[in-house]
Amino acid sequence: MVRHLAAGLLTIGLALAFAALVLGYQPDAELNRTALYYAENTAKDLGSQNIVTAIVVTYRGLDTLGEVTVLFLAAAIVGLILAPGRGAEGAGRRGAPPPGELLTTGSRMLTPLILITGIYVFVNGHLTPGGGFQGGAILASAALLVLLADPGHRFAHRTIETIEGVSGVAYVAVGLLGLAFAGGFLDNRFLPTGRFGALLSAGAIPVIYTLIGLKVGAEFASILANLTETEERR
Amino acid sequence: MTFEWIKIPQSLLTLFIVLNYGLLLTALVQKIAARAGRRHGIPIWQNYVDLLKNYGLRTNITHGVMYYLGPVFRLSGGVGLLLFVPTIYGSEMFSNLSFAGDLILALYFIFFGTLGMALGAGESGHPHAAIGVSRGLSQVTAAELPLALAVFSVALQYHTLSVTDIVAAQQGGVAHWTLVTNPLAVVAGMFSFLGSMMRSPFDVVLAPQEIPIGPPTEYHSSYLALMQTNRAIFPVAKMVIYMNLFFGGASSWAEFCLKIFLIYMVSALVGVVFPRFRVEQSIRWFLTWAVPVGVAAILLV
Amino acid sequence: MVSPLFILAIGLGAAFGVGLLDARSRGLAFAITLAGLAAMSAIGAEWLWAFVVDGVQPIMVMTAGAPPPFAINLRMGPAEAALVAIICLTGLLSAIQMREALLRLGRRAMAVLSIAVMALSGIVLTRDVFNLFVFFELVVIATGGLVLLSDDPRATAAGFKYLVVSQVASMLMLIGIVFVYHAGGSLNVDDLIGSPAVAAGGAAGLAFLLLMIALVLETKPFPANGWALDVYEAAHPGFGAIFSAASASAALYAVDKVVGVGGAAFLPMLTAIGLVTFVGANLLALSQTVDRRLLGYSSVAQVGLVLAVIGLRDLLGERYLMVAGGLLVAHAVAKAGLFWLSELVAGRDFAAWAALRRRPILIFAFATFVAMLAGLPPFPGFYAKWELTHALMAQGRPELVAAILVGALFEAGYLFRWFGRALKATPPEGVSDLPVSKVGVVVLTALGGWVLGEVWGAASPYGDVLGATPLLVALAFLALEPLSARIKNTLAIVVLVAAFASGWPHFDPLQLIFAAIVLLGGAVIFVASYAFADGRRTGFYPSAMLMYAGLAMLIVAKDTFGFFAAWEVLTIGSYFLILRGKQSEPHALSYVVFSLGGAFAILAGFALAAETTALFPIAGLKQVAAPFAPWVFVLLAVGFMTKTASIGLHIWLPGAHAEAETDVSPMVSGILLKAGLFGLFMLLMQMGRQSLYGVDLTLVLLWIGAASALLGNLMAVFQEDAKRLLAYSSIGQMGYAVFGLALMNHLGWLMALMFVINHYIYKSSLFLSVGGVYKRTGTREMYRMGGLITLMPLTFFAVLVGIVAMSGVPPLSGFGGRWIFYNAILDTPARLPMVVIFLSGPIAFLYLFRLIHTIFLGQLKDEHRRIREAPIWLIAPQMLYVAFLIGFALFPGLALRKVDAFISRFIPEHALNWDGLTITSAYGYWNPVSIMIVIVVIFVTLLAWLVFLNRRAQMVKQFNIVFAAERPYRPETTHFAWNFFAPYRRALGPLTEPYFERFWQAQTDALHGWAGFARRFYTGDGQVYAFQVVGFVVIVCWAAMGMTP
Amino acid sequence: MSVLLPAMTGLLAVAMLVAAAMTIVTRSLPIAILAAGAVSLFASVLFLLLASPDVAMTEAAIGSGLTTFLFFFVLGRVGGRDNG
Amino acid sequence: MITLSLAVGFALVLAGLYGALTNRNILRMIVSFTVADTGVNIVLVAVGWMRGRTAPILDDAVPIAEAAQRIIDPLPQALVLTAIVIGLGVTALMLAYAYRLYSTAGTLDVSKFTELKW
Repeated sequence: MVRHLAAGLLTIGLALAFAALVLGYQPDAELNRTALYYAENTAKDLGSQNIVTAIVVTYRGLDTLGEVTVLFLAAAIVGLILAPGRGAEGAGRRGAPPPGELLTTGSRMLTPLILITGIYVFVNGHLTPGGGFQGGAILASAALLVLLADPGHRFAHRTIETIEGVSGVAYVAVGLLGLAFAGGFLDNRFLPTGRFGALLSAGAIPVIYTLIGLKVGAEFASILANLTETEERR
Repeated sequence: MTFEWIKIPQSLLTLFIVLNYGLLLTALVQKIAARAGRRHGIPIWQNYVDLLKNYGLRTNITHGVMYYLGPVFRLSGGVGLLLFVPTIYGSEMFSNLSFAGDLILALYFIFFGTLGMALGAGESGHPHAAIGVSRGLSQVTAAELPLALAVFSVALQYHTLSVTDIVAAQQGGVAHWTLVTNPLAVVAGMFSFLGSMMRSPFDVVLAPQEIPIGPPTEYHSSYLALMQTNRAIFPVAKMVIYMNLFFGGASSWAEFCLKIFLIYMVSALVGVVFPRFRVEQSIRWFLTWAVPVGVAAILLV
Repeated sequence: MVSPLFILAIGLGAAFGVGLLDARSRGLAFAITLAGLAAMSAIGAEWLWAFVVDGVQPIMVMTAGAPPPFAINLRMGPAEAALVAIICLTGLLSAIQMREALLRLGRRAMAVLSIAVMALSGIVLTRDVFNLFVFFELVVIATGGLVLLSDDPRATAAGFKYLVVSQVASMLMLIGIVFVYHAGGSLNVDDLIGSPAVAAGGAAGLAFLLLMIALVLETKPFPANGWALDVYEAAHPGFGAIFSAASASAALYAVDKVVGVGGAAFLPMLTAIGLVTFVGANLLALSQTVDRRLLGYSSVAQVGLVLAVIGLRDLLGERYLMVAGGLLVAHAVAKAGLFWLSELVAGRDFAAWAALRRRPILIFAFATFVAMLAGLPPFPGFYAKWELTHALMAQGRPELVAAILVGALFEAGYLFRWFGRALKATPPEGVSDLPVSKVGVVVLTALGGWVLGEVWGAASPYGDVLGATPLLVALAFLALEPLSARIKNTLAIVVLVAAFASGWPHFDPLQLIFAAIVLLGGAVIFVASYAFADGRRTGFYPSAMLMYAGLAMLIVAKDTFGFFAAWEVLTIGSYFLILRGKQSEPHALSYVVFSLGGAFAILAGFALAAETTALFPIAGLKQVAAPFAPWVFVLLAVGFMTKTASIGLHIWLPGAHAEAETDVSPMVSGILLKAGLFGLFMLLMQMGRQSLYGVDLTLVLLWIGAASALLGNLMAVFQEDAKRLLAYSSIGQMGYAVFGLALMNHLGWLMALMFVINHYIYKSSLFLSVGGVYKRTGTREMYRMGGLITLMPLTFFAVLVGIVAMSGVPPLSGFGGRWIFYNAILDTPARLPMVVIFLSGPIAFLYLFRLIHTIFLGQLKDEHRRIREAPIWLIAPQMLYVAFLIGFALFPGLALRKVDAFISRFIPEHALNWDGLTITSAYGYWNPVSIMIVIVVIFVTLLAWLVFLNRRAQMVKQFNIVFAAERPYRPETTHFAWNFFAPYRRALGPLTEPYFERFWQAQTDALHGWAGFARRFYTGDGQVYAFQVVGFVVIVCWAAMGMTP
Repeated sequence: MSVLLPAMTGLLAVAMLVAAAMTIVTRSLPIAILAAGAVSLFASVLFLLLASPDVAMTEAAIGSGLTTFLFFFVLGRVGGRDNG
Repeated sequence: MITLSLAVGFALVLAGLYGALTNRNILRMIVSFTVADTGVNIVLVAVGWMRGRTAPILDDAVPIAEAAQRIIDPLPQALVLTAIVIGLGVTALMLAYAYRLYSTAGTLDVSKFTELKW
């Protein structure tokens, strides 16, 4: 009981601080310096329709690189943690009920569709909302569907890791290309920015987003694979 | 204050006079104490007889080097103390070897004999000797404090440490004696004198019944003879210091003998009346009675 | 110059590349990781070299081709280069240390490690606030992963607690960032520092506050860092090094970068948090028993101190980089080294570290790291601590200085307790083979520490401690360790004599006396060391020479920095010396804690005196302004009195001197105590009389001296152990010397100087004699000995002359001291202390007699019948001392005349005049030669008379005594030695109750009790830690909000 | 049109708070996880109202989709009973 | 509209924290943390919103010329994108830890893992 009381007290303390923040907050009427620069220069410099993608991929490319590394780390460490608990082939099947007829046929039909939508999402990252992360997540949901349909399915770890490794190294290479040929590390202008709004426009942004999509998809898949292959602990 | 060769025979003369006077004086006081206890007492010349007997004995045993040197230290302590202090004021002849050091030399030279005696007794290996030494040292150090305070007070009063200057300052009648001008110092000094004379209240060190005669237990024959010679000279030498500091010094041998006798009678009278103290009682007595008087002497000089 | 971006690119490339390799090629993967880390540290080092040596200007690295506020940019300046170099090097060396764990866990763990190091370098380099957040998250996750490297099952729970707490921190950081962005309009730190909106306060101020609190949480502040301590304890020591050295440095630099954004509002809060962390963590570390958890507490404390320094950056001005850098570098190198060292030790308690004794090089490394942490010269921490205290005192912030010094004392306490336990405990069995690579890493780090000491020395405006030749000579002895002890001993003597000869012409008389005692006296005592010079005696000569180097530098020190550096060098040298004794560990610890406490008091005193002048000459103490002068006097006097063991600060001395080795005791007792006296001399000469609140401080000093003399001598009388008796007697003698100094008149100082000489001679001689007896009889208990005069005549003679001199009996030099003393006290107004001093004089006589009686006279025990005389090497110095005593007794003018003239420059009246053989003062006269002649003549004539009488005396057997016709069967029954002065104890016993031991014991018990109670605060429950973190956030929020309106 | 947005946000806000309260209060763990998924779903709709489609898609795909799945998977592995 | 979204965001954060601090089960703590993460994300996005403006996508509906007056601040959205993915990464890691703790200690009660203390 004391814990609830103390936690309540602390929450109220924080609430007062946050309330001060909220009350003191005046929304800007005009875009501030940084946002104004992005609004005017993205189309002109980078040729990308979706300003958020431009910021995520190029202007704050280092953040995204760091964040992809976060996922890579998470996948690696989850693999490290769950490695000792790896169960024998098909261990996952014992407890779960056999997948229904509807699930198996539906998954066989839907998986390619989901894959295509995923690829569409991260290829058109610079044109429409969405991008590498969202596309990667969709690819992962495709893998998820396959797992639900056939719990014992063993993913080929080698392929997942090679995709992950190759796209990671490629991403860094693209960054270095930007450093060598264009303005700085992760600059996308070493490729032509092309016609505004076309598929192959905005320099290397689509290339980078594709790599990110593949990498994120592979990482989520490896996390899911590691999770399914663990022993069931009662 | 320079050294001439004539000083040597003159000091020997003083030494001879004081030796005889000491032997007679100790025997006399012994006799008075006996008479106070309605006993006949020893004959006056008894000390001479003992001395001759002990020097005459031929003995051939020793307990080791330090045991051998013990009496030598003891006697040279007594003789040295006597010679470092001028006995007769005014006469160049009897100022002995006082050119070598002042009052502090005398004060610290007392320890020379005590140290030698203690080392000799220790070497003898007799437990009674060791116990006697431990008691003796404890008592002497406690008795030392009031004397140091008294001496310090006198030095402050006369602004000098040289014994001859102190005596000079006290000349011209009793009114100028330190006894009158600085009574507290004298009282403290006399308290300390009682402690160092090994007489009744403070004589547990040589207690004949408890630990047969303390430190000199193992000494006999010629060693004992040397000690007895010292037993005659040392008290007189100490009393010379007290006389010079507190009672205006002596300008002639007659005055010297009278004053020494009277000072000796102070400890004899006290000795006869009071029972024996244990060592911690005597230490506590000095610290509770003698020291405050000494401190008062320093503060009020 | 390679672009700093490559540091990030290499880190990522290595991680992803390792992912590509197949599972089996782990060796290759490990090689790639090492290569990557090496390349990154090479780049960092290259940049550092460019900045420091070639003076290149800091550069801004752009990414994504857009100007900074709109894209992320990195900055590479000297600070960043240094930190990146440290981080990558620690990562590289830790990778080597964690080789087995990495190979066991495979490629993924290596990838995580290289990403962790990359992320930490990112934190240091990036100038973008959100980018900082991303790199912090990377570090959090990487730490979560690397914690698993440890084979300790509790590591998972520690990792989970860490993740929970970092979730809270990252949430706060995000909220802080977005609102700071809203107010400032940009995410770039340099932009935000410029914008007034954030510094204006209100909502934006609160946002900045949240961001700062989140960053401060990363540096593990005191109340909210239970999670960090668990990670330190459970993680692999290799990772522990990264966590404490690298990630702490990165987090601190992040705080340093971002704190500018909010203007000066948050700085005092930062200092408060830092100081609370420093003192609190050090206090709690007192009650730790597991070594890695103790290292955790210690690194949290050091980080807290650097945090406090960051809070004082505007106060420190341009010295800020050197101070913060010094503390940070010292912490990083020492902690990393200690963590790697803990990997080589099997057990986790302090005693298990005794296994390091098999490799002396590791003990050297351990000592270097402990010295670096405790801020001892010649390491960076020393310069940093010096400048920090001076800057704080100049700004009038003594309470901060007090807090820092108290914390540093706690730290020194538990570090030296650990070091002492490691050196003295019995090493666990079983030979653990220490792999060469791991030992190499540790030794490399230790050497790195020394190089950094040199770098900081060269850069410090106060002078380079490592540059001082005496110190270099002492360190050279380290290199000579493989030689045989005999050669080293000769070398040591030659060095000391050469040092005296070279310094001799330009010493002033005072320095001449102290130099003679330290250098020539030291050489004489080294002669006695030949008796123990079998085999190599590792560790003895470097420590001894270190102590002598400190003393030599102390004597010629011109400015306060040189003086203080010398003081700490001699303290640490003497600590190592004392620690060599068999049961000396607890006493050595109390010695080092008291000495360092004293040293810190001196540091505070010098800082108060110096105020704004950088290099403060010692002569400058004269012109210290009125309001501070008494405080400077008190601080310095207390500092020096810890070394002269005045009463109250004396409890370390008996144990330290008694338990030290036979030839170390005279060094420590005869020479080391003089350093305290030299200090007091310098202090009184410069500052003269001072009074505080109407109380004349020299009078207080007088009373302390008198009390020390009385109680020191009194306690000596009742000791049963010979060396303890001599140790307490040293306290008494030092009390005399302090009393003499405090008299503030010509003869008082002359007496003190005479005591300095006399005390050295007879105390060294007595310690060597007792040492000789101990070597032969194997015991120091006096009642177990007895009757050795026949078997060890020479030792007896030396002791006899020693005690005659010491007790002040006329013929010998002790009497000279007493005579000058008497003349000195005649013309001082204060009279009461005389009473105490007069009592302590004769008491000295008591214990001296007890020493000689119980050992040499009385009954010879059966087991000692066949012992031989002490070794010739011990006898020779004693005979030298006897000769010198007699020589000094005859011609005191030899040494004292010049000094008398020198002192009259300060206090002219009542000088002595030395014409002819008689020395006359204002009151009395003293003719040493004639006294000697008269006494010798009388003595010889009487001896001849007795020899004539007793020509054929022969030695009689032992038990031939008048014992009521009985024959005592056992010597023990008739050797009266035990409780020798029983009546004295009954009379004055209560005075010798160990009040001060009980007082100090009560202090340490209170500290330990409080530490034991307070550490229960960390219950180990992850949720409670989250509570504490949120509570910390709320408290700091309201405290800061309260401050800014 | 202008009144529709605040009304919709208000509705979503209430829904989210109720779902959040559910996660904390419910006895059974699966309900709590579902409630968290619901919170994430409502959040993605709110993002749409706040004119940020990218974030909405991400929140939907990752926030409610993958996170909930991860929780159920671990819950499955850990025995489902609420032994906390 | 803005203050409402901010309020909801902060409310979710507080609810998440309260849940994390009071529930003993590790999984419930992680769930509460995800709710708190979502709350933070809402706050982040809400800060960038401006009244009467549209999403920062320059298609035919929003020509380049009047972009500066028509779109809201794109930067917070970019930050949130990263924040969400990082949130997932940390949650996945904590879940793996929870699984490991359960498999070694057999319980999910956070107060049972207190070997490392004091």
